[in-house]
Amino acid sequence: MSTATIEKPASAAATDTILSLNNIEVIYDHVILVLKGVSLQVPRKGIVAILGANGAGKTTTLKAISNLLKAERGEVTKGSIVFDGERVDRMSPNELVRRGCIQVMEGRHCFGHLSIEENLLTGAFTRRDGNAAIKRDLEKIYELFPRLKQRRNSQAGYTSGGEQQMCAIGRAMMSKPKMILLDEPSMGLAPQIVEEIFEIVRQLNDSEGVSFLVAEQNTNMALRYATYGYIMETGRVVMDGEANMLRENEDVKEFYLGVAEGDKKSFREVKSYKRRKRWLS
Amino acid sequence: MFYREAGQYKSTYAADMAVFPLRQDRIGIAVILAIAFIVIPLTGNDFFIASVMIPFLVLSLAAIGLNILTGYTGLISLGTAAFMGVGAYSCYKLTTFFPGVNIIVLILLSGLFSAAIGVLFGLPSLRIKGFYLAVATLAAQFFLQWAFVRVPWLFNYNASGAIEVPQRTLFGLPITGASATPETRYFVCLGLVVVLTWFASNLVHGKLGRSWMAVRDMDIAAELMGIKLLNAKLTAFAVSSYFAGVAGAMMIFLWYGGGEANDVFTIRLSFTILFMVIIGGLGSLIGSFFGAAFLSALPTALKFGLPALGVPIGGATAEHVTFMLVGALIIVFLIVEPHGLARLWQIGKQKLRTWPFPY
Amino acid sequence: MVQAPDLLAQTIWEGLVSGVLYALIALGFVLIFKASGVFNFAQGIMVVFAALTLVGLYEKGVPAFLAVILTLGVMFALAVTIERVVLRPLVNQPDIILFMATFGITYFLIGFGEAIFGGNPKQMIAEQLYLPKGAIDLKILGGIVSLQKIDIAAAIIASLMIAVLALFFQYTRIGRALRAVADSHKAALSVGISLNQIWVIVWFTAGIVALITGIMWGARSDVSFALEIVALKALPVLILGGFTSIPGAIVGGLIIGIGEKLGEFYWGPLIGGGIESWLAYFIALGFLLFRPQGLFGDKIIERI
Amino acid sequence: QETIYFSNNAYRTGPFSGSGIPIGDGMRDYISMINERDGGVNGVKIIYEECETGYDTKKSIECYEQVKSKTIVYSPWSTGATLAAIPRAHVDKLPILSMAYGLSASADGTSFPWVFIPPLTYWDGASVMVKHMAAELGGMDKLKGKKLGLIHLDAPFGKEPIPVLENLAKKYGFELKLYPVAAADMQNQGSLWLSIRRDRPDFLYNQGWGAMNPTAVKEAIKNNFPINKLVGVWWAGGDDDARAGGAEAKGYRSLNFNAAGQNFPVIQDILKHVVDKGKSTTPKEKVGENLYNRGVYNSMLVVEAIRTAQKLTGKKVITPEDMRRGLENLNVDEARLKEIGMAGFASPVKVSCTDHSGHHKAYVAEWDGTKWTQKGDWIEPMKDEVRPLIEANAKDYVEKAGNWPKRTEPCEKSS
Amino acid sequence: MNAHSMAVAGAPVTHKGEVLLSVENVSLRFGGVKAISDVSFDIRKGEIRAIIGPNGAGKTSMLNCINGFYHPQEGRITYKGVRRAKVRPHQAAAAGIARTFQNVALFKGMSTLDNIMTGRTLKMRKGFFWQALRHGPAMSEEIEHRKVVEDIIDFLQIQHIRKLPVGKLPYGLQKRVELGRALAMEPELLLLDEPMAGMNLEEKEDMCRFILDVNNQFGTTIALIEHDMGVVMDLSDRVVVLEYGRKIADGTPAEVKADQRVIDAYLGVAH
Ligand SMILES: Nc1ncnc2c1ncn2[C@@H]1O[C@H](COP(=O)(O)OP(=O)(O)OP(=O)(O)O)[C@@H](O)[C@H]1O
Ligand SMILES: Nc1ncnc2c1ncn2[C@@H]1O[C@H](COP(=O)(O)OP(=O)(O)OP(=O)(O)O)[C@@H](O)[C@H]1O
Ligand SMILES: [Mg+2]
Ligand SMILES: [Mg+2]
Repeated sequence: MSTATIEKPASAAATDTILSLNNIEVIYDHVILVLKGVSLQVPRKGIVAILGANGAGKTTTLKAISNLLKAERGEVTKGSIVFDGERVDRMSPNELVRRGCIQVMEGRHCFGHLSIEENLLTGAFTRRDGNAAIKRDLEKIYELFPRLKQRRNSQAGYTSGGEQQMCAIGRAMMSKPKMILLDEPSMGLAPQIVEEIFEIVRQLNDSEGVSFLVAEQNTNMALRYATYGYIMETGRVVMDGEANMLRENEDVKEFYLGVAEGDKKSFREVKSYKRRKRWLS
Repeated sequence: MFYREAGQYKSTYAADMAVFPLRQDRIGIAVILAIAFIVIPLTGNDFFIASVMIPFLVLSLAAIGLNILTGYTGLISLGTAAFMGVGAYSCYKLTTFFPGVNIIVLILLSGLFSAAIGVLFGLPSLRIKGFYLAVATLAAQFFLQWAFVRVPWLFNYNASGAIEVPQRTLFGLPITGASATPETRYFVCLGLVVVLTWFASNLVHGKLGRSWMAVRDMDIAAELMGIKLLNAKLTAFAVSSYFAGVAGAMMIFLWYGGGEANDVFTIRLSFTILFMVIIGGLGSLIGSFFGAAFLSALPTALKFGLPALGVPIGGATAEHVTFMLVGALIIVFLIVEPHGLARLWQIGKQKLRTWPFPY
Repeated sequence: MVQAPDLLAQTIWEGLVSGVLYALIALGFVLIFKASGVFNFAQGIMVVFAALTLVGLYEKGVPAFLAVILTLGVMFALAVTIERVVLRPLVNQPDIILFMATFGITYFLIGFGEAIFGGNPKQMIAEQLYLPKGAIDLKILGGIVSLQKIDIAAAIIASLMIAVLALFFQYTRIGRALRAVADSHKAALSVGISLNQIWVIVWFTAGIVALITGIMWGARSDVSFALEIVALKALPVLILGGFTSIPGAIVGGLIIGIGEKLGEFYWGPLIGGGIESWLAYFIALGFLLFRPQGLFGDKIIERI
Repeated sequence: QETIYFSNNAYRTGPFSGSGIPIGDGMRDYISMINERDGGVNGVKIIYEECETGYDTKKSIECYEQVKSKTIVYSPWSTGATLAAIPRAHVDKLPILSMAYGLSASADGTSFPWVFIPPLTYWDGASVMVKHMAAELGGMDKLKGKKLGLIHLDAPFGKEPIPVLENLAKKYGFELKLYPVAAADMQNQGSLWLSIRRDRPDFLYNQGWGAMNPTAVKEAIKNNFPINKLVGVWWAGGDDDARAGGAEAKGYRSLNFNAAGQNFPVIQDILKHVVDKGKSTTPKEKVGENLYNRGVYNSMLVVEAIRTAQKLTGKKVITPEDMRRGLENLNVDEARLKEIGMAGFASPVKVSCTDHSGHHKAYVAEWDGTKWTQKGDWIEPMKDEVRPLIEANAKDYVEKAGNWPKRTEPCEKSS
Repeated sequence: MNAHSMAVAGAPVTHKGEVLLSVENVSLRFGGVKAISDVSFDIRKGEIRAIIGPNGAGKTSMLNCINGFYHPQEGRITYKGVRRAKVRPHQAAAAGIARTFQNVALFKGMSTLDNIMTGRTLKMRKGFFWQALRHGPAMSEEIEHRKVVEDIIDFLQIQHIRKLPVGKLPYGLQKRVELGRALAMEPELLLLDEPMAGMNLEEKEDMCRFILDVNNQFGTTIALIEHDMGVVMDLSDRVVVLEYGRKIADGTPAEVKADQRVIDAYLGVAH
């Protein structure tokens, strides 16, 4: 099933990239250096995954792209970010969304006091193509997430963790983006839904040619659907390559896929805490 | 490079839990105290001591009180001035009932009364949250202010309707009343503020302080940790109002030397103190001092300083300029560091640590 | 208790009127709070500022209605400046910080305003704006109940504005965005809502409300910096009605207005009068104990 | 060139600047006029400076600390400031001139050697009001059974008249009704005036301040209360206070102890030597307004006191101590008033060693729609009513204060 | 584990057996929404009990009922043999029920250390005035509890973030601190709501380790909500499955995994 995506020739990606980060550096609060020179490319119509441990800097990277850093008193001090042929690192988030690049933030940020439906509608804020179109897309979202349709009129703040996650993703899709930055989409979702979400990602990618940059802990899933992957650690990209290539890599296998020497071992067997040495540091 | 904790290892938890674990900090505090107790009295002129330092100290104490409530426990109060008033009036009554007892003792006692009132008006905090809680404290503000005018017993039926501060002495030299010199009043204020600040810092570093902060950061979780919300909130109100009360008593007895509530303990004062706490840094004791310095000492300094510096403005214009400057500065500082001057201070130290490297 | 029914009627009328006038002030706060979660301490001084600009311009010889237009222009400029200089750099900061910032604005405006207009009180140009004068005296209930025309006008204007704004917030795209911003700056940014644009809109609207408030209150006494004090009156109204509710402002206003007038009129004398200053807060407190988020405020969401 | 330094607490900013500005202008212009016209007092130029308080007691205290070592007299310009300054002044030996405001009890010179409160106190004012009421009704005996309402700021300043009025009410058998106005409700007197409509008092005395006064005038008109039965204390007699009421305010009254208007030699001199020469920021039309003239009057007291002090001590440049003697022996009689171009501008003022006020005459001014005019002639306060109260309260004050400094300053033979 | 942390363990190690907590016919509604309807199951001493189910099934709500944050309209919850009507959260805490949260609910303004110290609040007894002085008894008490907390910190291997404010820690670490805070209460029943959400494999393995150790060595009973089937199947002794607030299965991992309804409702393509 995963073969479908691997078909996508990497060469094409190389020729036509929709997003590229060149050696960016991010500092929070003027003192905390978090990203130490990160570069990555996302091919048009590509699905790229960022993998890495907690605190590696995945979220920060995505925020750097979507320019949400300022809101957290972080700033890009070095490097450049190019989206769709123009530099965006000084651009305000809403301009970026207008240009078709939207982020789904980590840990479900819904508008608690708005109903699920209103949440989805705010997603279409930047759209100018009339209510009819918006209504249509709204229905589409409800098809994808029937659970949301059931809770459409209840305040988002009271819905369950998973429901909020769906709401957040649906809301992003409402803006008809060229590219979506997904931060930990699978977090807190039932396995089934996780599958569905990634299937949706693929659909959008195939049918509407939306590109994706996915920060994901669920490496299995991520590498199954992505064409290309970057592995980050403590603010640096330590490894990157074609998804299938990464899947074959021994280290990745052991540390991220948990399929050392072929067979997956039970969590009970894990006797000692792993404190292995990293690629670098 | 100057500011390194490197090489300072804590062998005991006690040492690690000290309020100032770093040697540099301890030295810093020592220096500040030295300046406060020795340098200022020696060098400062009457005007500086009476109109800059004493107000600064008194308001700092009030700010600390409010900070405990708003900064540490996350309960907004717009009634600080009223609670200060309670302190002032109860102190006045105490002086009339117990003329023999030392005034400092009475000042410290008068805090208890405002603590009691504070708890009373704190009760709604169990049900009411956020800005809405302000209403309870506002009720306190306006009701008490009204009572201060309406109950002549409170000001001993003085025709002036105001508190008239009697002379009281310590070791023979007067510390209240007109003949008390600014220096003596200053020393009394300083002493009280230092001691009370020490108590405050002990409290916020202990179990009580942790419960307060827990309630502030996430009351639901706090309750699930077994913290009783009512207790936590009411203790916060009590302690906070105690500090306010003492500050109020000091304000009338050691600073104004007489006055009446409608004139002194107004809603404006309540707001001013709240803003001192915010600009200084919510949940930071040092911040309270910074805040007081910023909103009390700075305007005075500007007003009398600008003309002195030869800026050719006087009277009203100076006042206008002062207002605009202070307003602008508030905004500037907030933009530079929203978490208040205290945080700015920390970041400064941070940079010193890594100096000369940027980070 | 009701030995003089005409006075009772008059009292209630007075209550209604001041209720409406409180609501006007409260409205300014609500707008900004709803759309950015900011409690705008500067609303009071904005009222003074707007009124002074209007009168000041008129005294400079600008015809009344042109003066109104120009004043609106000034308020717009003010909104833009505040957004640029204050709000934009403070995006996504805790509400209390923005609250503090508005205090900075207040301080600045006080100094600035007095520097320009001077401190001496001015007369509101009510006639020139064709606001009705005089009163309608109803001979009823064995006495006369006199309704000031200007109060009636105030009531009508206020009700209209509130109705319009309420609809706007509930049913328009911008309105939805405004509420979203109030909920979470970060999330709002991430879906591409332009906070800058939103803020200019609300602060300008608040400016308009401030102007109207200034005219109405100014007509009652005179236009001076003392008017700022009146803004405090909005606090119990706000809290009672709910910070986030526009209808709340008017309902809260009426309850407080009538409540405190009746209270002062009938029970005031028993305890020496002047209780109006705090009665309002106790009324609000009473209601809050049953509805902690105010009568119409959004429920505080507690979920883990 | 010898000089004398005089600092005045001005409040040209803040919610009360409406009255602060004309008063400040009047005080400043008179001094400038003296300097311009006569080259100062006996050749000694007076350096006049203002310390801005915004009518805020905290700032007033700052101002006191700032000027106490320089100025020859402290003029607090607010009740709060006066109260705070009185104890200090007795230690720093700095005279306070609180002209018809401040602590009424301080009129007792034996207890308060350093405080002066000419030409009369709020208590005198209250008694004048009662006399006026009687005059209107046609005789003291007519007071019986009448109703006097007191609208007052709900603060010590506002409550000042109450003791005197209560005594007089008992004595003459009229009823006293109190209508307090909270500071926060100064512009919001709706319910208060409802109570007035209910009680239907025959007269209203307004011990009001700031924005409270124009509001009161408007409310009176609105509730069609006979405007000429509403009488304000002298601080409720600002031109702006009355103007707020528009045409209907014609007939509004207020107590006064200085004349309004420009047609007095002294005012003409100010125009000639100061305003027309562009040596003042005062707009010409404001010169002669009631509060402006009151500022002039206050400065006149200062200047005359300096003169007296110079005469007594034979010095030209005087110290605060000398100034105290000057104030204590102040005696501006009709003749003197004429000399300084103030005939008919004010009634004679005399202060004595024991009596630091003088309890001098005041008159009732009436607003004719554009300006204040004198209504009826000058009225003597009921000194015999007021004086005992003053002594009693002074005694009370001194006792409570603990060891209040005994008066050591000798009285002049002359007084 | 070293001696200290054994000391931490309040409850003695007991063999799994007697029922610690039993939920009987509990129903919970929010207006129209039926979050839980007529669910019954029990938790035995010392076992690891997993609660799984699709999103919005009512898992979190169930935990909320157990520690008194929600109050079910019907049914009863019996803990340690006593049935408690309308228990308040802090009572539940006092009775030895600790909890971690789905969306991390740490005290953001406080350091890791202080966060975990709050877990000790119930155990600290010294009065107000000693605290104000911060000497003598109060201090020694602080120290004593600080020791315990340090053990937990070592145990969870978060020494390096001891003094950092938790607000800005990466998600995974926050979850770990939260676990520490719960452990500091020395609970008998530990409720974990998706402790491994947003963690990568390595971290999940660590987390599993912690959970197992707590369970083995302190004999703490654990109720676990988790969406990672691998984890659930490996760790838990028994699993209860909810869907739309109803219980659709209850049994050993093996049984549950085999259950067709569970597969349809939740697991989807069986792994
Ligand atoms: N607002 C902030 N201020 C200071 N430091 C921050 C801030 N946000 C994140 N950090 C730090 O930046 C580093 C990277 O955080 P980030 O959230 O990008 O990691 P991550 O890969 O997304 O981790 P996770 O998988 O847990 O989401 C962490 O060490 C974190 O402590
Ligand atoms: N306080 C509340 N008010 C209204 N509805 C609520 C409330 N709490 C929960 N619900 C609803 O009850 C249902 C169950 O919520 P719950 O959080 O228990 O689901 P869950 O099993 O935890 O799902 P997830 O795995 O996504 O966390 C959801 O549909 C939710 O919308
Ligand atoms: Mg992340
Ligand atoms: Mg859940």
